[in-house]
This record gives sequence, structure tokens and C-alpha cells, in this order.
Amino acid sequence: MVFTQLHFSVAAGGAIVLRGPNGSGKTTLLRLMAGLARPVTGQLKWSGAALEDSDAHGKHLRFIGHLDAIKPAFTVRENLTFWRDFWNTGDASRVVDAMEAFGLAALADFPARLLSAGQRHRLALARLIASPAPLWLLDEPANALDDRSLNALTRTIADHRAKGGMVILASHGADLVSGGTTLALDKFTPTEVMQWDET
Amino acid sequence: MVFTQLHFSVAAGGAIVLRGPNGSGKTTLLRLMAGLARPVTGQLKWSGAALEDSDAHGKHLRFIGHLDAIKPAFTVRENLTFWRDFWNTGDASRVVDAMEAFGLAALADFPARLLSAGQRHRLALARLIASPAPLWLLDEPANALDDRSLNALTRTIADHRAKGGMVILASHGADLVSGGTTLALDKFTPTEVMQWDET
Amino acid sequence: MAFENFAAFIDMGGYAAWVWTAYGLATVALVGMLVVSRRTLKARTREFEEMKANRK
Amino acid sequence: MSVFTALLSRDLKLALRQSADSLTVIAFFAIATVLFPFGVGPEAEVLSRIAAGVVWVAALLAALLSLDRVFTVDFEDGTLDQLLLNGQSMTLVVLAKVIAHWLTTGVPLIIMSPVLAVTLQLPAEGYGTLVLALLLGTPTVSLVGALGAALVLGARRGGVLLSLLVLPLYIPVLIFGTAAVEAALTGMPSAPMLSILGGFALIAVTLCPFGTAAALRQAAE
Amino acid sequence: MSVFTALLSRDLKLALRQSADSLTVIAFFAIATVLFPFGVGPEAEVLSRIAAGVVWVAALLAALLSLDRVFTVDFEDGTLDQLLLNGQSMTLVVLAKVIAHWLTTGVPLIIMSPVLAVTLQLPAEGYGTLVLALLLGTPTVSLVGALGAALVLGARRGGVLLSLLVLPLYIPVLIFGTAAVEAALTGMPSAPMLSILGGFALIAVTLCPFGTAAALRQAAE
Amino acid sequence: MHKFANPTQFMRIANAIYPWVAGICVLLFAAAIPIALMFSPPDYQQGETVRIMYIHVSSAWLMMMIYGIIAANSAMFLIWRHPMANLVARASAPMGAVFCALALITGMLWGQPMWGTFWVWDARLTSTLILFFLYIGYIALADAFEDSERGDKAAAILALVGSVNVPIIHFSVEWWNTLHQPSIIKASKEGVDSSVHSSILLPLFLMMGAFTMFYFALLVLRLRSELLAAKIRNARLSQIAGHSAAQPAE
Ligand code: HEM
Ligand SMILES: Nc1ncnc2c1ncn2[C@@H]1O[C@H](COP(=O)(O)OP(=O)(O)OP(=O)(O)O)[C@@H](O)[C@H]1O
Ligand SMILES: Nc1ncnc2c1ncn2[C@@H]1O[C@H](COP(=O)(O)OP(=O)(O)OP(=O)(O)O)[C@@H](O)[C@H]1O
Ligand SMILES: [Mg+2]
Ligand SMILES: [Mg+2]
Repeated sequence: MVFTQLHFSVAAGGAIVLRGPNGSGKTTLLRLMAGLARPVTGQLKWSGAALEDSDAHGKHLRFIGHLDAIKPAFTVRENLTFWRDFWNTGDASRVVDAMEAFGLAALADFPARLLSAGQRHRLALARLIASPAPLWLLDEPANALDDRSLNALTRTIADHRAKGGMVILASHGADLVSGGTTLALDKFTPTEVMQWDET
Repeated sequence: MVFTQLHFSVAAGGAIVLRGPNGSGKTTLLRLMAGLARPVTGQLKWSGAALEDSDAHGKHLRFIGHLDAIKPAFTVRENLTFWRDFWNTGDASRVVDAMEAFGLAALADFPARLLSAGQRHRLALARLIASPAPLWLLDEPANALDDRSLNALTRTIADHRAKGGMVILASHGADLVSGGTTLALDKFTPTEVMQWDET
Repeated sequence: MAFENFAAFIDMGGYAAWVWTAYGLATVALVGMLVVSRRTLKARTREFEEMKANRK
Repeated sequence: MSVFTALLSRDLKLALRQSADSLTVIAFFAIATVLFPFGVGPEAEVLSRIAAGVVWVAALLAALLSLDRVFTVDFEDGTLDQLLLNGQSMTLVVLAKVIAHWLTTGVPLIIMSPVLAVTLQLPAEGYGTLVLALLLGTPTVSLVGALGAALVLGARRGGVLLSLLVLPLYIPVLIFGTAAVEAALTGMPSAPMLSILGGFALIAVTLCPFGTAAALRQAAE
Repeated sequence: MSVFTALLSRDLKLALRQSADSLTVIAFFAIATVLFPFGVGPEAEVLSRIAAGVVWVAALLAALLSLDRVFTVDFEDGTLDQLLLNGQSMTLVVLAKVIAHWLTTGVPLIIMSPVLAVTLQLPAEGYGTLVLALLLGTPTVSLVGALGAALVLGARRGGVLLSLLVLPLYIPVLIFGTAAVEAALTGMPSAPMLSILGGFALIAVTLCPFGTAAALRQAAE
Repeated sequence: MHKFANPTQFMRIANAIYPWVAGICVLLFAAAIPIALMFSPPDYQQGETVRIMYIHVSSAWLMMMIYGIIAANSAMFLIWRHPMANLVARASAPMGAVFCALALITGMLWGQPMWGTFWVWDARLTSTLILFFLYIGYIALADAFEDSERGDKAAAILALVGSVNVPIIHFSVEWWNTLHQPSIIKASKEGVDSSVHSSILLPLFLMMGAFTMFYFALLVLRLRSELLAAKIRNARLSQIAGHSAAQPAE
């Protein structure tokens, strides 16, 4: 699939908000930027160099999508600890910070199976703090969050940017960043990989 | 689980909005009202009579929860048609009306697997129109919807109430009903099933 | 010519069942592939032409 | 009845559409049976001695496999909640699911069985009885299995629990099922065993659907 | 290496916590083997004749069962996406998953096998070789199976396809695995068969993880 | 190389050589069949059954060659994403499966009179059977996904991994001592095996050539229809794409 004519870049501390109706390709674009999908034409660059090795690209980013990658059998703490150990950035104490930032501290030893929808989503977001990375790709991070958590998220994003981090997020309603670029996706055009000259 | 001291009723054409932070028990309360969970003490009444037979209670309501009950292998149309046939209220042509109301008509013959997050959610909501019932229980119906679809939902709810229908919904942000009662759930207190007198 | 007469040719030194089945099946397989491939090609061509015509 | 017919036809359609589950079962049945000659060696007399047993065991294992998933998918994607709100009777829902399960796995197993019995060199006298015994035995397998599957829904050790609950109940079916074929092979009457199998099916059909409905209601709470 | 150790320990912990999957496999193995005396009859000489074959077939089927789910759960709940973004190497991820799978299913199967061989009246000379053969054969089973499971992720008939892709590749393992036990029983050297099994494992370990990693990457696309 | 990646260019070349390939194929068959069936002498050991060999060995050769072609094209598809390479692999697979079945069946038809059994579990027979299953798996996997691109890639990976089997088939007679015949072609070069006479090699080579040309000719036909199928899919996709961002009426 290709997005025809899309050029943009994020500087350190910058933010991009993707907007557009359902099915306009926000999720698809975010996955592309995460390196989970490959562009048919065009390329992704990181610090000026084209990205070839998508294995290494994963180091630079955290992607939080519609699916929350939570194991219901593990407690909140175990879920977070696993991802911190897996990426191994930030030290182990950040797991606690992350739970505090998203109001999960009281639920730390609950199995994730018992969480409400909003709590699950907050647990997914807490990965951003537990194991830091410069680029955050967030797909509708405001979903199912109550007002308090929304504030917490806004604050977290602002902190991240203040430290030179970058954020690209898709959103329908809430305004989660101040002073970012807005990218309006309008109509999504999937095309086949194969291209030929009609003669 | 019990909610201590919760009394409320909905009249025909009425609406209740459940509000409260994540984990305050909105989902739990909605499932209770659907008859999917049973209250430990207290009772549900329908038209003045206590509900004993939860099998029959299902006739009165549509419940749209966090899980969307969509079969990815079926097309949009097939998904809707099955639920209409299953409940067998409203005639078959309503499937088309439902798809139109939620902007799914063009996607009718797409397998549901290909839908974006918002489109899936719209498909779940379309069941409300495809097979009508007097009471609608909606758990965060605004999730993942773009502005247009949000309007469509608001309109659908207004229509339903104008025809004497009842709506109870949980919501964080968007205001989906006008002139309904708001019920603020604050802190959810799960208590043990067993109760006894201290002597 | 390795055979004295036509009957010997058919008999294949007593191995008629094996030899002729092998050749028979090989013929069926090759001709079958040819027929199937040509048929799909024709069907696809027709479908494509129809599609082009409909678009105009 | 709309509940019953709509659900039955949906399940059949789904089985055809994403035949994964029911085809897995059949493929498993076929492959499990065909692996035996590899493992045991191709001698006809050993194989024909164990043929009926192997076919029955493979069929039971295959059914067990498919049972694990009769309700899980619906449970996980929220369909079960909606099914509970059917407004009529949960027993109808259960019957529709069980019949769909039997049609999509039991029947194909029965149809496949003579073919597989050939590869295991079952003597010719056994085929009729084998098919009859499977025909009478598989409904019990589906009914009992559905009850087990509903009981373990959402349980942490679903799969094992299911095997542990259900397989002991299958042993009588297995014993009478193979005994019927043995009888036919040795020229004895197989009718008594077959009627016992029929009796099991009757007991199962009167008891299991209610238990299953109650278990499903419980699982959603 | 954090990727490898974190994932391996998570998978092991998960297997202990919600032991459904790995316990199912063992229960299935045990039950499948134990059902045989019921189906085939208890005569010692028939049973001991087929014992090695039955144990091997049951072990392969049990492994196949568990393989269906090595990646599906992670695929469906979004974990796979995150695993792909590990920043190091997908091959490490695959190795961790395969080793976890082998430790939670292969090893228990090996440990169970002598017990089950007793119920099937395997002659005493066979045990050592049976365990050795399983020890050399099951890693191949896990490696090849993981490749198959990754290839069919999200496919329409995942389960059958997996059987179709993977079971043929298991045939050599089955043949040499039972041949080794046969050899031990008849007093012949079983070392040649065992070394071939080892050879299969070496080929599998050099090829499969890369294929599996590539397959997972494109499954997420 | 990259010139061939363009479907239009590729098909131009393929269509240009098609009549030649087809013509040579017909000529080779016209020569091979009478020589194989009538004019070549029976083998001193195997008698007239040696005539089965011309088909057996030709099909066995084709099934291995086609698998090699599929594997090579799969690699090109995965690495450079040449869409044409994918189409070549997809179009070849069913033919490979048919030749593989033919090799198996003719082998069995030969085995019964020669060895007294249709089947033994020797290394060459087992590995050939596995190749057959790999073909079936490839075809099933390629069609198992709603998204055809996923099927292409999954099948390509399977093809690459499965390619270890091809050398195993070929060298199995040397690595393990088996019932199956050792390689006649190599033996004849060294002049060891007196049974392999030019009177047998001539029809064998003719038949192998005819089979090979048959494959290439049919490949061109099948590529044309694969390409049409891709065009049709593409057109459909762009038709629905216009609606996919459909919205409720304002
Ligand atoms: C089902 C049974 C059989 C199978 C699957 C089979 C398979 C094969 C294969 C795959 C080859 C090609 C090997 C290569 O080119 O590297 C081959 C070649 C050959 N086969 Fe068979 N075969 C079977 C039965 C037989 C029998 C019964 C005979 C003769 C008694 C036979 C004689 C030959 C000969 C002479 C060659 C040519 C050897 C060479 O050039 O490598 N085959 N067979
Ligand atoms: N394989 C495919 N072929 C054709 N169209 C596809 C395919 N996969 C997805 N689509 C279409 O692409 C769109 C997916 O877009 P995406 O999920 O990126 O939307 P989104 O902007 O994230 O929407 P939402 O706001 O609902 O989350 C959908 O309209 C879907 O129908
Ligand atoms: N079996 C249980 N035992 C104890 N607590 C439970 C149990 N099940 C759920 N809970 C708690 O009950 C709450 C669930 O509430 P519910 O899902 O109704 O919240 P909600 O208001 O819908 O939240 P959200 O806005 O996030 O959807 C959670 O805090 C959860 O921890
Ligand atoms: Mg989206
Ligand atoms: Mg909720």
C-alpha cells in the first residue's frame, strides 16, 4: 500500500498529530513508521540515513497500538517488568515510576485480567515510561481514558518532548499536544505491489 | 459485587449517562442491567415487575460492550444479518438501513477483518438499528469514532428516544444525549458475596 | 525396431500393465496440464476484457 | 426458533468459510491414523488387529481437539454475551452449537473412517459396524464434550481440565465402540453393543444441554 | 541478550502460571497413549509390538497440538508487534520462543515417556533408547513446528495447514525414532539411527530460526 | 537482471521465445516417444520395463529442477521484491507437483515388477514423498490468506527452507545404501556400468529435453494468466478503495 505524496519529518522535541476519518490510514501509517510494514516506494529515514535494517530501528521507538500486548495472567507489575527487561532501557525502578504516572500503583499486584478497559489501556501506555525510547508512536492513546488519565498522558507527552523526545500520534478528539504539526489524512488509497506499463 | 445504595429508573424516552473514572464500575453496572451478571442484593425491575427469568430479559435490550462480537471471516453485511436473524426483531431490510446509518454501506461486502478500529466499532453499533429493542445499554460507544460517526451516533440515539426507547450509556468524554440524567459513579466497592450479622 | 510384431509391442515382454499405465498416466498428466492452463488463460482473458469494457 | 436456526446456519457457514477448525480435526484424524503404519510397521496382521481401536482413539482425540474451541472463540470476542441475551432460551443456543459441532466434525469423521480403516487393513466385515458404531457414539461425544467445554470456559487450565473431565466419560463409548467392531469381525452379534451406545446418546441428550446452558451463563458473569 | 533472557523467562513463567497449554499437551500425550490398551485390547504381545510406535505418534501429535498456539496468542493480543520492535534480532526472539516451547512441552513429554511405555508393555531393553531418541528428536519437532506455526499465522485454515506442512517433515523423525527402538529391542546397534536424528536436529537448528523470523516479520505486515 | 523485474519487459521476451520453445518441444517428443517405446532395445536385466525409466527419470528431473526454480525465484522475490519472480514461482508450483506425482507413480509402477513391492521406506523414496508434500504445502499456503501478498511471502519462505530436500533426494542413493538405483549418468561417464548404453541414454536425453521444453512453454502460458489475474485484482482493489473511507451521511 502507498500513501501518495506524503513528506514530513519530526525534529527532536517535535510532535505530529495524525487526524482523519475512520479508515483514512492513520494506523497503517503509524505501523509503517514503526517498521512493522514496509513502504512499497519511498523510504523512512532516521537521523538522515535511510532505514534498511528494521531490526535495529525498533531500538528508537515505542509503538502503542490498538492491541495492548497485555498478558491477562500476569500482574500489572509483571507485565511492565517484562517489557522493561525485554527492551532493557531505563533502569528497573522506572517500572514503579511508570505505574505511578498512570495511576496504576494501587493495582500493581492485580492480575491484568481484572482490569477495566481504561486501566488496561493505561497499562499499555505505562510502557512508554518503564522503558524509554526517543520516538513514541501512539495510536489513539486517548481511547477509554478518564479525565485524570488524560491529563496524566498530556503531561507525560509534554515531559517527553521537553527532554527532546518525539511523538507522533493519531487522535480523533482530545488535543494531547501543544504546538505540534497536524497532518490531515483524508483518503487512503491502497494499491497493489505490482506495477506495470499499460501499452 | 454490590453497589451500595444505587436507585434509579428510566422512563420511556429517557436516558442515563454513567460517568466516573476508570474502574469505577460502569461496565460492571451495565452488565448487571443486561442480566449478564446477577446482583447479590437488590433487584432489577422491568415495567414494575422484578426480573426473575433472565432468559426473557434479553428480549428487551441490546448491549454493546467493549468486545464487539464481530466475526472477522464474515462480511459486514453477513455479520449484521446474522444478529438480525438471531433476535428476529425488525425486518430484514433494516440491515441495509443500519449500514447506511453508520456509513458502512460501501463496506458491506468487505470481510470484517479488513476494517479499521473505528469501522469495527461502527459495525457493532449498527446492530442497534438492524434489530431493534427498547432498551440500549452502551459501554463507551464513542470510542474510536471520528466526528462524523459521532454525529451519526448522537442522531441515532435521539431518534431512538423520540420513538420511546431508553438508553443507558457509559461515557468519558463526548456528550451523546441531551437532557438525560447523569449518574456519577465514584468509587467502586466490590464486597464479598456473603453477608452476615455481626453479633 | 526392438519388437518382432505389433502383439509383442503391446505385450511389452509381459510387462504391458506397468509400462502402458506409466505412459498412459504421463500422457494424461501432460495433456491435462496443457488443457487446464489454456482454459484458465482463456477465462482470465475474457474476465479482463469484460472488466475493461465495463469500466469504459 | 429464530435463535436456533440463525445460530445453526451461522455456525455451519462459519465452518465452511474459515474451515480451519473442522478441517484441522479431519486432517488430524487422517494424519493420526496414517502415521500409525509408519510408527508400527506395515505388517498387515498387526495393523488389522489394532485397526478399529486406532480409528476410535483417533476419532476421540480429534473430537477432543475441536471441543476445546466450541465456545472459546465466542467467549473471547464477546459473542457469548450476545448469545446469552437471546430473549428465548439458552438451551436452544446450546443445542444449535452442539448440532453444528456434530455436523461439522462428527459427520466428516464418520465419512472418513472407512477410508482410513482401509489403510489400516481392517477386514471387510468390520466396516458397516464401525460406521454404525461411530454414528451412534459421536453424538454422545459432542454432547458430553460441549458440557466439559462450557465448564472450563475461562478456567485457567482449560485444555487439560477438559481432557481430564471428558476423556474418562468417553472410555465407555470407546470400549463398546471397539467391542462392536470386534464382535462383527468374529461373527458375533454386534447389536447389544450398538444399543448400549444408543442408550448413552439418549442419556447425554437429555442431561447435557441443560448443564451446558447453566455453565455458559456462569462463565459470562 | 536481554531480549532472549527476558522472553525465555517470561514464556516459562507464563507456562507455569497458566499451564493450560503445556499441561494440555502432556495430558493429551498421556491420555492418547493410555487409551490404546482400551481400544486395542490388553494383550501384552500386541501392545509391546506397537509400543514404541504409539509413544512416538502420540508425542508428535501432542507437539503438533501445542505448536498451533506458539505464536497465535502473541499475534492476536499485539505482543508480536512489540517483539518485532525488539531493536536487536528477531532470530533471538525465535530462539527464545522455541527453547521455551521445547522446555515446556518436549521435556515433559520425554520425562513422561518411560511411564507410558510401561503401560504399553515396552520390553525393558527399549527404555533407554526411547528416551534418547526422543531427546534427539523433539528439538527438531519444536524447531520445524515453530516455522510451520509462523508461516500459517493468520491463514484461513491455519490448523490443517500446519498439520499439512509439518507432519510430512516429521515422518523421517518418526521413522528413525521408532527404528532406533526396534533396533535396541532386537539387539542391533541403535547408534546409526540416533546419529541421524541428531543430524536432523543440527540441520533444523541452522535453518529454521531464520525462516521463522522472516515469517513472523511478514505476518505482522 | 532488473530488466526482468519489469513484467512488461519480461513478458515481451517470454512471448518472443515461446514459439521456439513450443516448436522444439514438439520435435523432441516426436523423436523421443517412438525411440523410447519401440526402437530402443530392452535392458538385459530389467527387460522392457526399462521403458518406464524414460518417463520416470524425466519426471524426477523436472520435479527437482522446478523446485530449484521455485526456490531461486522465491529468494529473488523476498530479497529484491521482484513481483515477476513471485509469479514464476506460483505458476511453476502446480506443474512441479504434477511431475512429482508422476515420478512417484511411475517409480511405484516400476518398483512392483522390479522389487516386488510398490513402496519401501528407503531414503530416496521418502525424500521424494516429502518433496511432494512440500509442493502441496506450497500451493495450499500460497492460497491460504485473504491478503494474497501474505500468501506469496509465506510460500516463498517455505520454498526456501524446503530446498534442503533437493540435494537430499539427489544424493540419498550415495549417502545411504538403498534399494533404489544409483545415478546412471555419472556411472556412465566413468564407463563403469555396461548396462547403461548409449541406446538407453539417447531416448532418455530426448525425453528429458522434451519434458523440460514442455515445462518452459507451459510456464509462459501460465505466466500470462497469472499476470492477468494480478491485473484483475488490482483493478478490483482500486474500485473498492474509493469507498473504503466511507462515512455516515452528514
Ligand atoms: C516410488 C518409487 C520411486 C521413487 C520415488 C523414485 C525416485 C527417483 C528420483 C527422485 C530420481 C531422480 C534422482 C536424481 O536425478 O538425482 C530417480 C531416478 C532414477 N530411478 Fe527412481 N524412484 C522410484 C522407483 C524406482 C525404481 C523401482 C527403479 C528401478 C528399478 C528406479 C530407477 C531409477 C533410475 C535408473 C534413475 C536414474 C538415476 C539417476 O540418474 O540418478 N526408480 N528416481
Ligand atoms: N489488505 C487490505 N486491502 C485493502 N484495504 C485494506 C487492507 N487492509 C486495510 N484496508 C483498508 O484500509 C483502511 C485501514 O485504515 P487504518 O486502519 O489505517 O485506518 P485508521 O485511520 O487507523 O482508522 P480508525 O480511525 O478507524 O482507527 C480501512 O479502510 C481498510 O478497509
Ligand atoms: N472479580 C473481581 N474482584 C475484585 N475486583 C474486581 C473484579 N472484577 C473487576 N474488579 C474491579 O472492578 C473494576 C471494574 O470496573 P469496570 O470494568 O466496571 O470499570 P469501568 O467503570 O467500566 O472502567 P473503564 O472506564 O476503564 O471502562 C476494576 O477496578 C477491577 O479492578
Ligand atoms: Mg486506527
Ligand atoms: Mg468499562
